[in-house]
Amino acid sequence: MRDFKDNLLRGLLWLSAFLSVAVLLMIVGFIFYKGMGLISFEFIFGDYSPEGGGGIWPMIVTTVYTIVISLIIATPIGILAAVYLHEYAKQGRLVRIIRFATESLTGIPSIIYGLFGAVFFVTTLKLGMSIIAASLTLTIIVLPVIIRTTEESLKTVPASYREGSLALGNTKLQTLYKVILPSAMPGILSGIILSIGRIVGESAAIFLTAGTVAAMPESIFSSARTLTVHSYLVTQEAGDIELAAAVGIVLIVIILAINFSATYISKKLNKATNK
Amino acid sequence: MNRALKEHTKELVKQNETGKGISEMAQRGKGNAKIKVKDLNLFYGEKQALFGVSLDINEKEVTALIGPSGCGKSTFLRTLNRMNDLIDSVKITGDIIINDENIYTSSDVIKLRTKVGMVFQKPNLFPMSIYDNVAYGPRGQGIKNKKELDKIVEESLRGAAIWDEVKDRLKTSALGLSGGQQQRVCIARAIAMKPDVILMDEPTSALDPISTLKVEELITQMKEDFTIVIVTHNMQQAARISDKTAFFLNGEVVEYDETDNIFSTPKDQRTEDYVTGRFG
Amino acid sequence: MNRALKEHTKELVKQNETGKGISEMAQRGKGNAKIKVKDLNLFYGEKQALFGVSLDINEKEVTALIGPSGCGKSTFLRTLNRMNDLIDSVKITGDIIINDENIYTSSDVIKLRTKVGMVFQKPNLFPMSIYDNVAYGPRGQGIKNKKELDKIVEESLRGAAIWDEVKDRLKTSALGLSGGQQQRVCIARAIAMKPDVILMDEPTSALDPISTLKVEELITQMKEDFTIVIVTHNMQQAARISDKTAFFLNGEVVEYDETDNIFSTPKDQRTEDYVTGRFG
Amino acid sequence: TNTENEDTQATSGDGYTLAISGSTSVGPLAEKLAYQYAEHSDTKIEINQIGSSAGITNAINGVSEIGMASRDLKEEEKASGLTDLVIAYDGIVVVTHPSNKVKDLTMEQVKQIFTGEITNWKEVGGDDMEIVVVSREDGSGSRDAFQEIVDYSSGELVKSAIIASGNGNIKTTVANNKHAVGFISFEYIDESISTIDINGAEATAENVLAQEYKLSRPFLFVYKEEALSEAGQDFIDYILSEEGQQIAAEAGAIPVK
Amino acid sequence: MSIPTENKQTENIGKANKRKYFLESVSSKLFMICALLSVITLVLIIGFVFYKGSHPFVVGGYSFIDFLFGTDWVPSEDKFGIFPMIIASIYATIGALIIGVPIGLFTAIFLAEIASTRVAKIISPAIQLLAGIPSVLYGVFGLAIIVPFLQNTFGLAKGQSLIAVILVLAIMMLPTIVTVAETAIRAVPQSYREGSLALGVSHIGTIFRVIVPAAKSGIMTAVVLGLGRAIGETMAVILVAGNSLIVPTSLTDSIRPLTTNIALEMGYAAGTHQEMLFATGIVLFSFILILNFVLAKISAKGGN
Ligand SMILES: Nc1ncnc2c1ncn2[C@@H]1O[C@H](COP(=O)(O)OP(=O)(O)OP(=O)(O)O)[C@@H](O)[C@H]1O
Ligand SMILES: Nc1ncnc2c1ncn2[C@@H]1O[C@H](COP(=O)(O)OP(=O)(O)OP(=O)(O)O)[C@@H](O)[C@H]1O
Ligand SMILES: [Mg+2]
Ligand SMILES: [Mg+2]
Repeated sequence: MRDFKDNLLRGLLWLSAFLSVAVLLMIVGFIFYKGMGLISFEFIFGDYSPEGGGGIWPMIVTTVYTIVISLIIATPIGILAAVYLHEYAKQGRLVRIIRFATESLTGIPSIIYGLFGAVFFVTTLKLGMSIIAASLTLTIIVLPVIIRTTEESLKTVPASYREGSLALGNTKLQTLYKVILPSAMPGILSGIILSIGRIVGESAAIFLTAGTVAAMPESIFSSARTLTVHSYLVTQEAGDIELAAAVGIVLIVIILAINFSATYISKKLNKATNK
Repeated sequence: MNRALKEHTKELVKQNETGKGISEMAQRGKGNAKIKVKDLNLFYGEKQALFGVSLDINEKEVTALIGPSGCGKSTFLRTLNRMNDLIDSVKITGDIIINDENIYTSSDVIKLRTKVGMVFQKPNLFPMSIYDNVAYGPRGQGIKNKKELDKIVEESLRGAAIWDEVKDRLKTSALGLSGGQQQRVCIARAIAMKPDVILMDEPTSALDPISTLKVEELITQMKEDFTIVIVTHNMQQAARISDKTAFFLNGEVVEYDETDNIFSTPKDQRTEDYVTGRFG
Repeated sequence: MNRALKEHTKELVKQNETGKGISEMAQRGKGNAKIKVKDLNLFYGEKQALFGVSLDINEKEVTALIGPSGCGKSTFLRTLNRMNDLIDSVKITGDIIINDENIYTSSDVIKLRTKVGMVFQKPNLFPMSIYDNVAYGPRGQGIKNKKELDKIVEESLRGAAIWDEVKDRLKTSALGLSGGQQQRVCIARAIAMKPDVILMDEPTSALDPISTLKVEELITQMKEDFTIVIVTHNMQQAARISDKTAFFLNGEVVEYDETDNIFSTPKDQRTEDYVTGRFG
Repeated sequence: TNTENEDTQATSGDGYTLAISGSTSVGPLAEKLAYQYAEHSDTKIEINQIGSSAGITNAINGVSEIGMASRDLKEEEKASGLTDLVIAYDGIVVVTHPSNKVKDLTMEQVKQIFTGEITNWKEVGGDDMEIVVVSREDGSGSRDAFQEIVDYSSGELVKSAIIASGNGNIKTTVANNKHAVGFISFEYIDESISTIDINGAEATAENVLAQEYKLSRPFLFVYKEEALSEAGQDFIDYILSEEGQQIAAEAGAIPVK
Repeated sequence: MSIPTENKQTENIGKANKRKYFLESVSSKLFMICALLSVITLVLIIGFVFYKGSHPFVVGGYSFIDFLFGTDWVPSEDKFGIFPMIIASIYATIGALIIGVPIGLFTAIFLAEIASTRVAKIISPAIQLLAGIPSVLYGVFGLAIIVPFLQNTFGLAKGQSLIAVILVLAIMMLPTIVTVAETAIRAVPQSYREGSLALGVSHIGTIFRVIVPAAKSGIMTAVVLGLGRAIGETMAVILVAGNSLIVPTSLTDSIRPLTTNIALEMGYAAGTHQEMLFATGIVLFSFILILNFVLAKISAKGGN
């Protein structure tokens, strides 16, 4: 009976993993099947042309801009907020409120973020439709993801590390950046990778704040079009699935590159830890 | 407990004097009160763990804390460097004066902790290299010079009787060491801070006899410079290395006296019961 | 090491025979070989940790493993219930036969582990209530009946000399206990499985002397029913409770014999050096 | 760039950015026009396709100089002082799956299909197959125009209709479903769908101009007269010029003249 | 060590410590501000949505009850009832949870506990990759593969349906749930694993009796974040939902969830219509808050 239950559960584990991988392969396969035909040097590095047949280089640049700016703002704020919640705050009402707020932010549809960003950053703060307005909106979107994942990984840092460091006359701050954050790094990193995914995959919040201008942005105050917005527009208006999928391929490559470098960096950082 | 075991414990305890004699520490003059604890009460939330503890700990002596499991030895030890501050629910009343300063009214807890080092019950090395673990404290104090750090690391590791075992792998992770090795690196890490007072919470409970003896020898040497407070379950260890011994029971100090007196002529019946194994 | 300490160690060791006599276990007849280990080699990746270990462990006896820190005692112990399987890099050659079955060719490692219980060096209770911790193993065996479980839990906790301390808080988290209390609950958890063989890795290193004596008494009782293998750094403990003792050094068994012989007339110079503290 | 601050300084020529935003239907045409216009002027033109309403709002509060709309202005929008200008017309065509045998319908049949009175293709000469109606979202310019011309109201639209956002989504939906019928702009016609003649008239620009094919709607530029820069005026003039209208025609839209 | 130097050293430490305490208090305040930012933005966003969304009811004389329970949504005829969408959202969310959470968690467990390191090292990043694929492409995938599949398999006139939405959302939740839960499971101390195995409990038993409960908090986070993704998702859903305004009665009915309604019409909406879309946002908010609340309750019950 126990063996049966074990085997059943084991079977379910394998089945789930199989399903997840199958879905992964199907989606990636679908995107490559549909889009591979369009991929060429000209497509990736060429300038956009409204007549068709142009490239997507401006969108690639814009996408990289939004990723970098959003992360530069969101990562430190998110990590520090999590640090406050887990390491500094007394576990009371304030913390509960902050937690609840963070959690609720994760469930808000991106279109609402987009509308909010359009009113707050674009109009009220007079940033105009621009990469920076979109990046700030994206910052709000990924903040909860970073806070939550960082908090979780802080929880896994043994209390004995904190005690050991404090007992050596180190301040909380020193303890934080010398011991706690390095040990929590893998978890934080997976949060950042998830955030990159969210940023890259976002469309509604971006086209309402950065717009859809299909030209090379001159600065972060320019209105511009990201890859995802591009694939959204071509799907929605032209129904051009091949083009959308080709953009998807480029995105997959970008994400892969980012993930690999993130993992590589964390390995470098944690050499002593992992060895 | 059966008779045989009781007698056996007595045997163990008798052995004190011998150990004491051998460890060459009998004729040292009495130090001054380095640490004065007055009427200390400690609560974990509602639950009181220490009840009116008062005792003076002498400078450059070894003070041992003994008592059954759960009696509050670790808790008491951790009040001396304010390690209990980390637990939100802890409430403390009473005074602890170290170097003529009330550590709970003075706010410089960093200075306190650089002056009062600690070695914990379970080894708690950081997930970094052995070298970095030992250099951790000095670096926190702003020592950056590589030569100086090298020197401190080597001295401290030698001091903790582990240098030979790790000298070729200083740059590898400290977590790859065995439990015993880890604990000795923890001791090295504490020594590296050159503190005034060193608190040790069963520092040798994970060590083999050889390392234990080395550490005991080390403690004996260290008291030339440091004031040492040690929690131990090993009564022979207390007898061998300590000058004074405090017997804790249910959060109270039942008896505090010269180690010799505690083991040979305890005043309190409960102390006698405990050290002769008649207790519980 | 200085002379004084060496002599002191000898003193400690002499005390063996007394301990042995007292604990009333001298006249027990010899058991059969319950566990047969033949030419066991173990590698952590490239690094060899055990070198051709061969020894037979008798049924219903206590076998002690001693040796300096890092010599492979824990590693050896963990091969007996295939706990090392968890570490990917571990490679093992040689045979271990328990109950006439080669545990590395038979694939039922679960059965093996229900028959061969284990208590670890550091207490490792689960983050659940004390009751659930102790009932964990029996539940895994399909025991659902509340009465039966209650009985097992109580017996096991009594057996581990912790019942009185925890009986009023069975349903509270086990992680709130002190280190010593936790370790005793770990022992209770192992006992609850009623195994054939119990492996203990320095089970008393976190305990106070009273609890230690209780546990030792318990071990003495338990060997009526169980085969016990215990790693200890405390040579007196080995002397007091074990029938046979194996001395490990750098991954090899230097000497394995009746405990009396190991401590009184060791055949190998290194054994003598170690048990008399002349080592290292 | 934020034009609001800049249009007081330079209103044409080098470095001036003309911000246009609005309808995703007008957007592609405006992009093409701007692309050709770049040969005539150094004015940089930013076109954001964010929907008619957002474009109109932007034109009202000055985020964009010109808004693009594929629907008529609402009362309150007119009240805030916007001018609207038709830059081209857009033909709307009813489409089905290529395998569908039905190739022409009367306006009345179209109405009955979209209001759910006719639910099977056999009722209009096709196979015995349920009809799946695909419409645009409420508020969409195409849908407003389509409903007005076919003469049914949003409330009458069959409830189970699939609502797709954008021409592309309607096209993809219809192209993947034998049962489906929808409507899209002329410029998106291709071989993945089949087009339907209405009252015998084929969906071509000529037929629209000749008033034989009724389904069309205006493409609008909206702006505040007083906020319109020289560059903006110049671009509008270009669009209405012969060359501009020629480009519109090539892009699949129907010229105003 | 001579006495004068010792004094000097003590003094130096004193000075250095002053700086440290200053840094300490500045940093702790900075950290608090960072933490409060999320509260501030939430308040701003809620304020914004409520300000816009309450307007028709406060000023325009519309009835909120009619809004909630009305079944007709015809903005051009001034009819705003979102009851079908509420039902659709509830069904779609629950359905996605039922399918996505177990598969996601089991996959996470598989990767952390059963798969070999090598396999996990390939699959985990690949699954994280899924998180970055734009939702539009999930929609297109749904439209091109799932919708026709459903249509053919069940002989439907249209594949755009509740079940299609559920499948797409479940797929979209996977990367978040798998990644976060896997991290949490990997963080469970080895000693728990050893303790349980040494008691003769099977590997599977150990996983479900000790490891998963010990990772509970991380797993809850995974579910909350995954759920957030499912509720907040619009672009993919628009493509496969059908967006019909009917109260769904079967898995094959096409539906219009609340989010889709907002995203679908916001581009063209103006005036009261737009405000009503914000009001839809308010309902959605309440929906999210209730769900978070329930989840928090569940996780509190499951533990301790
Ligand atoms: N963080 C805590 N919260 C609540 N109670 C605690 C906490 N830490 C310890 N206690 C309780 O305080 C009492 C004293 O514990 P302490 O750890 O000081 O004992 P100890 O003498 O060091 O025991 P041992 O010899 O087993 O280490 C015990 O009853 C213990 O259960
Ligand atoms: N997981 C591991 N990977 C690599 N080496 C290991 C591992 N575990 C132990 N070792 C090494 O194997 C040797 C034997 O270790 P083991 O833990 O068995 O020693 P021990 O005799 O139990 O020591 P102690 O008395 O300190 O507990 C040591 O050199 C140790 O560093
Ligand atoms: Mg303690
Ligand atoms: Mg060991």
